[in-house]
Amino acid sequence: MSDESHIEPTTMQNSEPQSTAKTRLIIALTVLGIALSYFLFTAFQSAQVYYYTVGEVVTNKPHAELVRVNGNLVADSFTRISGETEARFELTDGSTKLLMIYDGIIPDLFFNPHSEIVAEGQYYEEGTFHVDDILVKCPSKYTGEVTEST
Amino acid sequence: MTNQFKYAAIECDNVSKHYISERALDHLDINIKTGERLLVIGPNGSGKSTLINVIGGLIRPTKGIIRIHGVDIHKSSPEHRKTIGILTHRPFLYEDFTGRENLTFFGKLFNVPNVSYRIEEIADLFTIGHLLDRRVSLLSHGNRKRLGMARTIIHDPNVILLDEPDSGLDAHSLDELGQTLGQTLQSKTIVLTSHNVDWALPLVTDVLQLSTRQEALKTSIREYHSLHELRKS
Amino acid sequence: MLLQNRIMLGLILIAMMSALYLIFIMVPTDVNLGVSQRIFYIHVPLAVLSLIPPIIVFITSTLYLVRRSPQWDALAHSSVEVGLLFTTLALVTGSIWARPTWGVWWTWDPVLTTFLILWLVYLGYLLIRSYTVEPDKRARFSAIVGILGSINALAVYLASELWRTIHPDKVIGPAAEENALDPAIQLGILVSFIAILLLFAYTIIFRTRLHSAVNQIGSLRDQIDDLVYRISNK
Amino acid sequence: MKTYLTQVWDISYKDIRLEMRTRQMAVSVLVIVIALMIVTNLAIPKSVDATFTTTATVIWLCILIASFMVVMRNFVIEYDQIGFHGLIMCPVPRDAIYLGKVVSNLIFLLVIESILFPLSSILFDVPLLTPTVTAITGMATIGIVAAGTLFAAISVNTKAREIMLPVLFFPAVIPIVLAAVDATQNALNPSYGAKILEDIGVLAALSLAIIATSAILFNFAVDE
Repeated sequence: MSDESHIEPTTMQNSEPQSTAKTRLIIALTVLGIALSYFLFTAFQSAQVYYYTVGEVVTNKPHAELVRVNGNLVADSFTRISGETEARFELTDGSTKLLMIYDGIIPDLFFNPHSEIVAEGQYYEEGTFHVDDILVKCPSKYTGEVTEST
Repeated sequence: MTNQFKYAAIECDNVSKHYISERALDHLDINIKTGERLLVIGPNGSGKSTLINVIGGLIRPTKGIIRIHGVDIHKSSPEHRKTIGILTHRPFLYEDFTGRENLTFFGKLFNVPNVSYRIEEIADLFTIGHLLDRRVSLLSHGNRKRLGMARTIIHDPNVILLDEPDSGLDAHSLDELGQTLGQTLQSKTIVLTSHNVDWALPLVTDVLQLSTRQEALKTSIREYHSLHELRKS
Repeated sequence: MLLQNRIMLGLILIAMMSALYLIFIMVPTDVNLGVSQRIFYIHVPLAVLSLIPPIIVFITSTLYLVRRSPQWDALAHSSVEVGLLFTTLALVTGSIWARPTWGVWWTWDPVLTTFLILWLVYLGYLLIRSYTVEPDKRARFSAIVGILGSINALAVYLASELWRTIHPDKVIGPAAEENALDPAIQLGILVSFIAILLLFAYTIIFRTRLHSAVNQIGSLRDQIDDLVYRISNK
Repeated sequence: MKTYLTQVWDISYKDIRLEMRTRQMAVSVLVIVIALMIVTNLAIPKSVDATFTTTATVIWLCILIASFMVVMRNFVIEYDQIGFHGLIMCPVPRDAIYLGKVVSNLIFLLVIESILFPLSSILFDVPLLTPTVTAITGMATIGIVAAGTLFAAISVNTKAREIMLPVLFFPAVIPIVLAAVDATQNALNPSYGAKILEDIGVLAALSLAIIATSAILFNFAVDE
């Protein structure tokens, strides 16, 4: 039978257990702090690379993966055989050049000397880059056009 | 002395609970002393179940404070819940577990020493020993209720809150439950709701009458009887 | 209050008009990007201001969970609504601008991706509000969603600051090169930023007042109920 | 501290026992995941170049769907049988309830993954059972489950639980799933080398951050 005469003393003033709840909160916040700072630390160090430079692609030769490469168009390197859609051009990061092969629509700003071009595609062993998509990075200097300015 | 005797067992301080379209409790002030057994009666919608849930700390009141042994139930540590046993409309049992598994689980969470012995003891009390190894989903409503009662007092709480423990029980089990409540749990503080006033009245020391307008009247059992006779005559 | 509203609206109108004048008439066409660059005056303020609601939501949601006072919930709610509006507009104007400049409508650049995630989080926040009935529960749940969502917004900031992206280097702010902007362009962006900032502040204040008013109506109705109750009980 | 951990384990152990009793979740998740594998395998064109990417993407898509089902199921059982109040009445801190649920969800997912990975190794013909891939999977799964458990606790208590959970859960785990896909792909690529440890570190940091934040917020999610 249940021991009905036994009454546990109820000394449940919240001082002691409340402090363990506080301890757990502090532990959780500490873990959060450490995790976030580690995350920030690595983010500063490397983190995700949205695109490579031309030099990086040529030296690393990323095989069998879709990469983005960033560079400027080499002046007068753009060629397209008339009647065909396939275009060839070169991108440069200032020192290295890379031959790109692309079959598709060229955006308006592609030939602007200030534009940086981002090409998405695959690098092939023989030193060419087969482009699937072209993005033009907008210039970071905004200046008025002399001829049209009022 | 411990808090238990220094403070009222249960203290509702200006407690209101409003749902969106209705108000279940309104400015309720009650004090329940240790060892008092209170029957809460009233028509449907007078807030009986809400009162049980609010005192048990399962529902936060819209306004007011509930103290159990002097400690605000919503600011106390989880440990404080060991003093409370609550049975609501739902028995709080896992359907795919057997009775024994359910009791073992809750016994462990309530940190009951020697759980398996305690289960046998409590199964005797409610004569559910033969049901312990059946899945809850296969039990009848009345047997679930008995198992729920066993779960409610497995940790030997000092404050026991029962929402219609008698619903769905046959005459025999009613008798048994009455005996358990009246004798075994004599020294406990009990709040109990019931539609079956004739069954419940002999078990309690006080009566709280709630109306659909959320008026509350707390009387001792003797006062209740004299009021009742007055109304009859 | 009405007068304040009118003054505020008048100011916004003046700022908007001058911004439009500057954008379409005063400011020179950009030498590289052409006419399409003019959307920059709208896009950049919108995108920059989209980053403010997460900060407000984080602070107010935390305050709500600690204090449980409905004003914080109202402020968090309106920040999310305005945030959703601004993020949507930033994404749309950005997409319109991206087509002529980058050559695509959309690219999976970290900034764009995280803005899109932020947009989804805002929608989730508003959905959980509409699917939770009890006011107290609704406020708690949305505060939780708001706090986690604004941590996501931190990722937006990290992405644009730390990861290499297709977005241009900053042209205004501490990291800007000197003389990166033509003076007329500078004036254009400044006025347009002020106009959109005023609009931003106004909408947040307006929505917060509205939500608080709804809360007040609720508690007034409660009090009336109380009175009716007492009278009918007598 | 010891009691706290015991309480956490008691709750997880109960979930595991319940699942072993019915095996409803295991069966339904496996059926869906295998169907997903078949569809993706047949639908995505076989190309030697992109095998690693495809495999990593498909695997994490499966894990994401599986974790969604697991966290939802685990809370729906709790809610329908015991009610939202059932565990609140016990003398257990709320974050112990949260961690208990996280542990049981994690164990369910690890079991599912231990079937999924050998299976995909065969179907995709990619060696997936390496220590690095295992570490990546473990780390990312913790974060996904931690976020899912919190959101499931919220969604289950709203009017439209089955649409609320995906709306909250999927956007919240996009960063960690993306990081996991990336890391898995890198781990499969032999030329990537020791840099993979950094990827695992980032995943671990993300998961820890999610679990710590969610444990704090869960106290408010069930505060009735």
